[in-house]
Amino acid sequence: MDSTLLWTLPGLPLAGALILFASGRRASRRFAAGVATGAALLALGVAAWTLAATLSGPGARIVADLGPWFAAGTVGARAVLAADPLTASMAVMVAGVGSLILAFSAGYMDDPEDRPGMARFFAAMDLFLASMLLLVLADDLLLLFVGWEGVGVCSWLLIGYWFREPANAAAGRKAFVVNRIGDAGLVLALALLLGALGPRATLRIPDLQAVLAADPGLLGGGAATVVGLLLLFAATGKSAQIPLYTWLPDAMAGPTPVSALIHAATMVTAGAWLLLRLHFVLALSPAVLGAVATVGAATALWAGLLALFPHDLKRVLAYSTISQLGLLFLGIGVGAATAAYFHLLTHAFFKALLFLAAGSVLHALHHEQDIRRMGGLARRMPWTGAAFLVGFLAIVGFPGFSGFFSKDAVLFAALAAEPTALGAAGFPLPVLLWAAGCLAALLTALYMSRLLLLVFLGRYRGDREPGESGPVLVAPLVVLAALALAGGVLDLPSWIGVEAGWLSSRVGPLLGDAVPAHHGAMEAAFALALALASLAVMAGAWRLWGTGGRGAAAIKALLPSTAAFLAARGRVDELYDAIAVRPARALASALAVRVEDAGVQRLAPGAAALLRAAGTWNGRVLQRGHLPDYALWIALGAGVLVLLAAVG
Amino acid sequence: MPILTVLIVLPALGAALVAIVPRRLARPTALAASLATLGVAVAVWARFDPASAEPFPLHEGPWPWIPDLGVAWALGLDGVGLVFVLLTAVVVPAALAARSAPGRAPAALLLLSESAVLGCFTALDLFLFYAFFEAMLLPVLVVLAGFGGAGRIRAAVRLLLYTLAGSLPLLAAAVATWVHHRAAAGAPSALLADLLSTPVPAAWAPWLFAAFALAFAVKSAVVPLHGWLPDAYAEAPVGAVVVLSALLAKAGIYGFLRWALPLFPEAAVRAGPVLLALGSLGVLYGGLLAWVQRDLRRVVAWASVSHLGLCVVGLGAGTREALAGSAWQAAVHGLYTGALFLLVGVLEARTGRRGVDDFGGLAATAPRFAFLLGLAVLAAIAVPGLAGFPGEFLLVAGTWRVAPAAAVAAVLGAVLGAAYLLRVVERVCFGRPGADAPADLAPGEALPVAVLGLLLVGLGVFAGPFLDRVTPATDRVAAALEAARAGEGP
Amino acid sequence: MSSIGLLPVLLVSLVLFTLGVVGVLVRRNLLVVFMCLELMLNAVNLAFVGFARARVDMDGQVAALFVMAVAAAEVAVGLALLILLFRTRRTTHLDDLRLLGG
Amino acid sequence: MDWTTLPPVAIPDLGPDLLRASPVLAVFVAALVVLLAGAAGRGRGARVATVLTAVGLALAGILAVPLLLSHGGPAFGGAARLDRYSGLVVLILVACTAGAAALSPSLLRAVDARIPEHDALLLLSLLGMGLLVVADDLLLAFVGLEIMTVAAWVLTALNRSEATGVEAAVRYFVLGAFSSAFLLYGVAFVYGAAGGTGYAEAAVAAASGGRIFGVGLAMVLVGFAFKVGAVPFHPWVPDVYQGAPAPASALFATGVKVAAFAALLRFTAAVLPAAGPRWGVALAVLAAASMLVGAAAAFVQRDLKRFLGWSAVSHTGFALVPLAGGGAGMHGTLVYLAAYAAASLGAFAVAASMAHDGREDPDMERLRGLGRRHPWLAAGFATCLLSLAGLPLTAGFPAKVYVLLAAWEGAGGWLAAVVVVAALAGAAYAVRPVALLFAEPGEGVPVEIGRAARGVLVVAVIVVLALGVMPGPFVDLCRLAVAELGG
Amino acid sequence: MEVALFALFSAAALAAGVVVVTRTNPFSAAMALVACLFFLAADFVLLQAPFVAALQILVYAGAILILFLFVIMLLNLRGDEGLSLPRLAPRQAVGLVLSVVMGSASVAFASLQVSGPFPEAGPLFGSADAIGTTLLDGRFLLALEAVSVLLTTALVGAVVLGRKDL
Repeated sequence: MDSTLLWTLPGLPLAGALILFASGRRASRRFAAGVATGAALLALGVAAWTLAATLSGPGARIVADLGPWFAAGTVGARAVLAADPLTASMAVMVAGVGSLILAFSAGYMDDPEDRPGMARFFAAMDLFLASMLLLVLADDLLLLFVGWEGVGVCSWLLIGYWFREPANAAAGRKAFVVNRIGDAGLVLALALLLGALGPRATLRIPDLQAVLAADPGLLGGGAATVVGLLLLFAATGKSAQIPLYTWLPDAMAGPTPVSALIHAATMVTAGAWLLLRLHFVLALSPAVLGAVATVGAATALWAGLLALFPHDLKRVLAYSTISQLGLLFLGIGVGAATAAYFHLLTHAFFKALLFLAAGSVLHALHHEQDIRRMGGLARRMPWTGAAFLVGFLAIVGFPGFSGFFSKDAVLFAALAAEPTALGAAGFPLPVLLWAAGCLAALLTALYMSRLLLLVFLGRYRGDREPGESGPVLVAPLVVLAALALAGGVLDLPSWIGVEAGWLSSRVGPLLGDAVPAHHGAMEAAFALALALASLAVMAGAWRLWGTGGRGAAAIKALLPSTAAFLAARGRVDELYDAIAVRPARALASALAVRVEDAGVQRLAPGAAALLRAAGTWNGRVLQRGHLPDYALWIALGAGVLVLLAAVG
Repeated sequence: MPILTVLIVLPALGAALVAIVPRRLARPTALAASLATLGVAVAVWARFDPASAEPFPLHEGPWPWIPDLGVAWALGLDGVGLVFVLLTAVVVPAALAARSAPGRAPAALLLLSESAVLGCFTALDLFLFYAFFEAMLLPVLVVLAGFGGAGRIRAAVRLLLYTLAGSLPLLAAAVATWVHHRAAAGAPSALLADLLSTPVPAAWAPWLFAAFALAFAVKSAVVPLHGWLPDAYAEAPVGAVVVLSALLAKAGIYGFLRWALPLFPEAAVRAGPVLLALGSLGVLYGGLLAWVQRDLRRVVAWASVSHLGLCVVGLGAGTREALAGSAWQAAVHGLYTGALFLLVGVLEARTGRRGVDDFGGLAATAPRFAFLLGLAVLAAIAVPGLAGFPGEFLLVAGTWRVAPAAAVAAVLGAVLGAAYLLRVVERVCFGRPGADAPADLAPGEALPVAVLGLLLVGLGVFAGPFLDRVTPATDRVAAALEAARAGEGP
Repeated sequence: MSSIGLLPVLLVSLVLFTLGVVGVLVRRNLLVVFMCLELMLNAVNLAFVGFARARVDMDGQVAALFVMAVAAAEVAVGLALLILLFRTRRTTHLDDLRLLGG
Repeated sequence: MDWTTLPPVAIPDLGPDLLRASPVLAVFVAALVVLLAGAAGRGRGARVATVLTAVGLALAGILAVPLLLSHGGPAFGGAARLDRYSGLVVLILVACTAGAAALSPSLLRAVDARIPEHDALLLLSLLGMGLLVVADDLLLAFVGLEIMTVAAWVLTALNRSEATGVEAAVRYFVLGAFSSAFLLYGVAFVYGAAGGTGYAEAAVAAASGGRIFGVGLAMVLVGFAFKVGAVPFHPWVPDVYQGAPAPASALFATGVKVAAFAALLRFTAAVLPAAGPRWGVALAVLAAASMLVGAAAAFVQRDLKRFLGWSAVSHTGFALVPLAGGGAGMHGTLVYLAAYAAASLGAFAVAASMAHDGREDPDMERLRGLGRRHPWLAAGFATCLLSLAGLPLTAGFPAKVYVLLAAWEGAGGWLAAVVVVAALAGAAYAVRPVALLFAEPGEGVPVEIGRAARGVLVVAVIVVLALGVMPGPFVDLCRLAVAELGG
Repeated sequence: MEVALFALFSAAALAAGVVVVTRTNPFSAAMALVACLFFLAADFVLLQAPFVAALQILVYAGAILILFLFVIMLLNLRGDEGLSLPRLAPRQAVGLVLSVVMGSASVAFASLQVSGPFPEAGPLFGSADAIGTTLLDGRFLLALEAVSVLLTTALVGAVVLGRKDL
């Protein structure tokens, strides 16, 4: 196959986007959705073909090099894409989920008021897909960065899609700016890499790996740790981890398909994707791995707690996303990159499913998002309810569903990790991480059960008469439900009897993972125990929020202040506002008033005043208009000159 | 044919023509002249041989100008000059297209300024350079003083005096360099090549460099020498602001690259930390101030301060990447700042207002405007794929090695940039449109901005060919600095 | 056999010149100031004549004649100005000249 | 020669010398004719005088050209040198006087002063300047100086109804005579040390370095420094420029200053190199003080003429710099003076247009808004002021370059630094009236610029721009001319 | 003998000079100036400059001083200066003393370079003949003509300033 064809992967959606941008307001919804979805589907085809090609033999790699992009000094950016089983499978996921969500959008975005914005919406979605595919396939870190920022831009555009509502636009800006903060870390990390590598500097991923493998000492003296931490920082921005996660809940202001595609399935995994691609850099510093794992576990736990309280359906899912991505980071940190990637894929399936199901509900309820005004929807929207149930079971890790396998793989890897490998010699960090992960899993069961119970079961509390969504909305749900259900086959664990999971064998080596050892019964026991515990939690949740349950009140009664704290999202936004935004703004205002207006802008008047003072003094003292004075100056001058003559 | 001379003379001829044609033909004549200049500039690009081993692949002269001083009309173009020349040739038509000030005088004056700017970017004789460097400001100053807003006189006076406060020391230092050369070589000359052949004594160099740097720093509004900028940008007619911000402010960066760094490499190396510190300061200071402005023009003005600070950081770092990045950033800054000021100018022309909070929802009522504004903003915040990115990345990468703190300041500036520029887009384009929302861009208004936008995209994607022409020139400067650094060590 | 010598002549001339200078500096009556200027010019003449004598050179004496002519010209215009001043301002007192300055 | 017997008297044939000095003679004849015509012409005297003045000046200018082209040499028994330098400077002086003469009719008519006498005095003053410039002998230079000065005194008081004019003339007279006495005393000492008053003899004496000569030199410099208006010998300058009628001030600012400088240049070129470096330093100090004091004082003025007076003080400082540096850069003084004179004349053209109701009223505020009514005139005036500030493309720019050059080569860095600071301050004050031009029109009686003033302004602007854009030929001329000095 | 006479005349001239400077009545000052000029003329004679001495008396005492007296009488000026010796501000006084002392001391110091008696001069030295010969030998011709122009200028100037019309 002609390797240049790889460029059609980002190229097709880009072309779609350009067509749609060009068509402007004239484009109808049908046309826009058609173009966008068509481009995505074509891309999916190419992606699948590419995946097949990369699987044709071990080590098969398709490289599409368009030559240098720009170069100066040691910086040499190349426009080069490469496909191997890792990137190709990711591309397939992106294109696939993307196609499904675009198809869903065609039905979802049917508000007549949105009619003029149709082209904009689908163009941005396509542009997003193009950026994401570029990010996935880029073989050069600067090219990756193009995709990385591209998805950020699209996210900004799409979160603020309904821009007439100022809050939406603000949410979009917040997402962009917080992402930029993370991006700063990435730029610095790349700069550091280039600087440290000196004459052998390269940002091409395989070359970088080769250079570092040949001489790990290039990143000695703590440089590896700094690079790793900067990369982690960058990843926390894109993947909504502590400390930069706050944008994601707000990002739910965007249309639901956007949330599904960008803020659940794809873009938010970009941070993890970066860490996966640069696993060899992280591996140089145990401390970084420990930090990644710790950030992941903490985020998983914290977001799980926060997910218990919102009344907004999508916000619960958003915190859920953050929590699940935390598990992913945990996996990467403990050296289970393959497991993390596995969870990335399954999460993409079930979280997209959950979001689309939620979208279906919102569509039916005319964008009523408050779960207190829902209930009993399973009977009125059976397909949607069933799809949501599949997603629910997958995310809580019901045995057999995709989430069960992937989550288990991550958690078990955490338990099995060596403290020294995490830079925490003598400290039982792995156990703590595992415990946190398990707790997060249980919290998942709790908050997801709350959603299921309050939205789909019980009694309908709203005042509209919702009915099942149309086939355009339901069909993608069905496909995604199937994937969420069966996604586990991608990497079945050894205790089930397979020799080695597909991912572990084909992708694992690319991620630096050895084919995992057979843990056998032990792993199975842990997995099933967790599943049982989750079931227990679900039962508890039934008592809290089930028919007649007084869940919220009960929790509040139990831990009033903590509950209030968590319900207020932990006041993290306020905290950031207080420690960063407001001081910075105060500083800016102070600079504007104290330094600029009172200082710099007075320089010129000050100099003028000085000159004026000198001139006035001259007029008052030297030249006050008194003739004998004048003669005196002349006589004095003459005296000095004569003295000069006489002393020589 | 002496194409560079033609390049310089053409706009001046155009200006003369504008002054004499019937009034209604003045604007078309001016536009035609500037477009003809653009054509010549493109021809210059075509003639420029990037593979040439000569420092200046295109050069003309020297033809004596003041023989007594050995001052000559000597022009030459290397990659750095080339991009600035192209920038000039592109921006001036756009500025002229902005229907900012009535009458023929502004158009003629802007053309005159274009002549001088082109001269400044091509002069290889120090005094010739100085003359152009100073002269390019005067027409703009007249436009500002004669056709600006309420505070125009104050702004113009301040601009002039700030400029002179910088350039008079430059003149003194230039003369000193010349004096030294005559003493060392026995014959008067102010040609760059000749001056390079007689390095000034180490005792003088720091002072002379400081004088050069002062002039260029004032021109490029390096904090804390930027006092002229906010008022000038706020008061001048749009066309003048575009020329001022997109072109004149670049002459400072260009001056560093062409004159200050090569002539005094040792001093430049020693002054590196100062430039780094001032540049970083500018990046953050400009960013923070842009963040709290209520006036659209002032936001863009302070953004300019911030982004030019970035260029100064690169100059201070002095590595190959950083210098290339500096040149690139300076050139591209001209494109997006020009676009931003043009867009703000349209709003002003429509409504007479330009507060950040005076508008809203233009994305609905004026989609063309919103699209172009968004594009320019994204380029300004260095989104990769657009033209701003290569410059910024090269700057950060090249600076990190020398001064990590400055690199951090640079990326922080980018973060701030996103904060304040996106705020502008949000306030202006998003939200509910007001009842008196201005109409969308007419095709005539959109075209110049669209051309700039197209260039921002094109240069972002096809950065290579342009950068490849720049790097030989910047590498030469970096090599001189490197040699100076090496010589300083033992 | 003249034994005066140049030094006494120069010193006398110097004292006379200084007297003139002091007079210009301290006197406020314009007319007296003019007279002091004449003192200075006479000191110049004494110096010229003294130097001429010391060098046995007639140029100095000729120069003294030129000085006299110049003095006459100056006095003519100066007194005309003084009269004009008196006609317009009714004063010849320097302290009354206060229109200009700064 | 011990004067026991009389030497033979051989009156030399002065014919050829007089022929070469014809421009000066032409001026003299013109002055007398103007005077007579003015006296005889009654009502039409003014117009006749103006025409005759123009003819005389044109004649003088034409007759000066051969001097410029010739090689020249000593004349009148060594009292004078009729050389290229004389030719060049006389041409500049004639131009300056012509400018002042062109400005006079309208202003003098406005303030009801006599034109024929004014023109005659202008011409006599020019005659003095010419003698001063060609003189190669201190005595002749002094007499020339006195002619110039006596005429200037009278010109200052010409508008006799103006109290400031008379007062200024009195001040000018007292201080002028005072400094003349110093100059003469100095000449006496130089004579005593050198045995003669010629520059060449002085140079010889300078080389032997006696104190008598030093004292003489110091006092001669005092006299010259007074005439050029260098600090601290400057206080008369602003007062006189303010008090005198604008055309007369224009002459003082241009012709008188150029002539004094040209004579000083001839004198220092001959004498200072032999007299030791201290005099260069002394002149440099005077230059620095003049630049700074003048600029600071000009910054606070409201009266345009007084403003230009202080500006003149400051520019004296600049023009002194090449002179102080000595050596190869000395022609910079001439370049500077030409640039200054042209721009100054343009500025005075405006100042001479500011009379109304029979009085001069050169309040700068009256310029407010001129740019709205007369953009081109305002632009021309602004060009002149900006040339004074030394901006490129105007004559002020090469002039500043030469000053800086001389500063570096002469006194060194400190003087260059002072030049920079003073130039900046100079720009600051020069910009003030320019800013007024472009401001919104204010109250006050608007200024109307008459036809003659416009003409002068236009010519001045053309000269300023020509010297700014193509300084080469003129600079070469100056260099050639100055190269003839210094023996 | 000559020395004694010179000392006498000089002392008298200086004393008259002091009177000129200190006298408040301009008429007295003018009279003192006349005296001073006469004594100086005597000094000139002693210095073998009889022609100059004669002109000193003719031009100065005869013409210039008469002008002064005319003006004094014309303007009816009496001792109306209003102060015996003017009040000087301390700053001015310091400047005055400083400049006078500095200048005079310097010149005096420089004058010390000359010493010894005058050389012998021929009998014609200082005579009208010698003056005439010197004036006509070429170097002074132009200056002489110039002086005539100067006097013309002064004449014109005085007339312009003094005319009654206007």
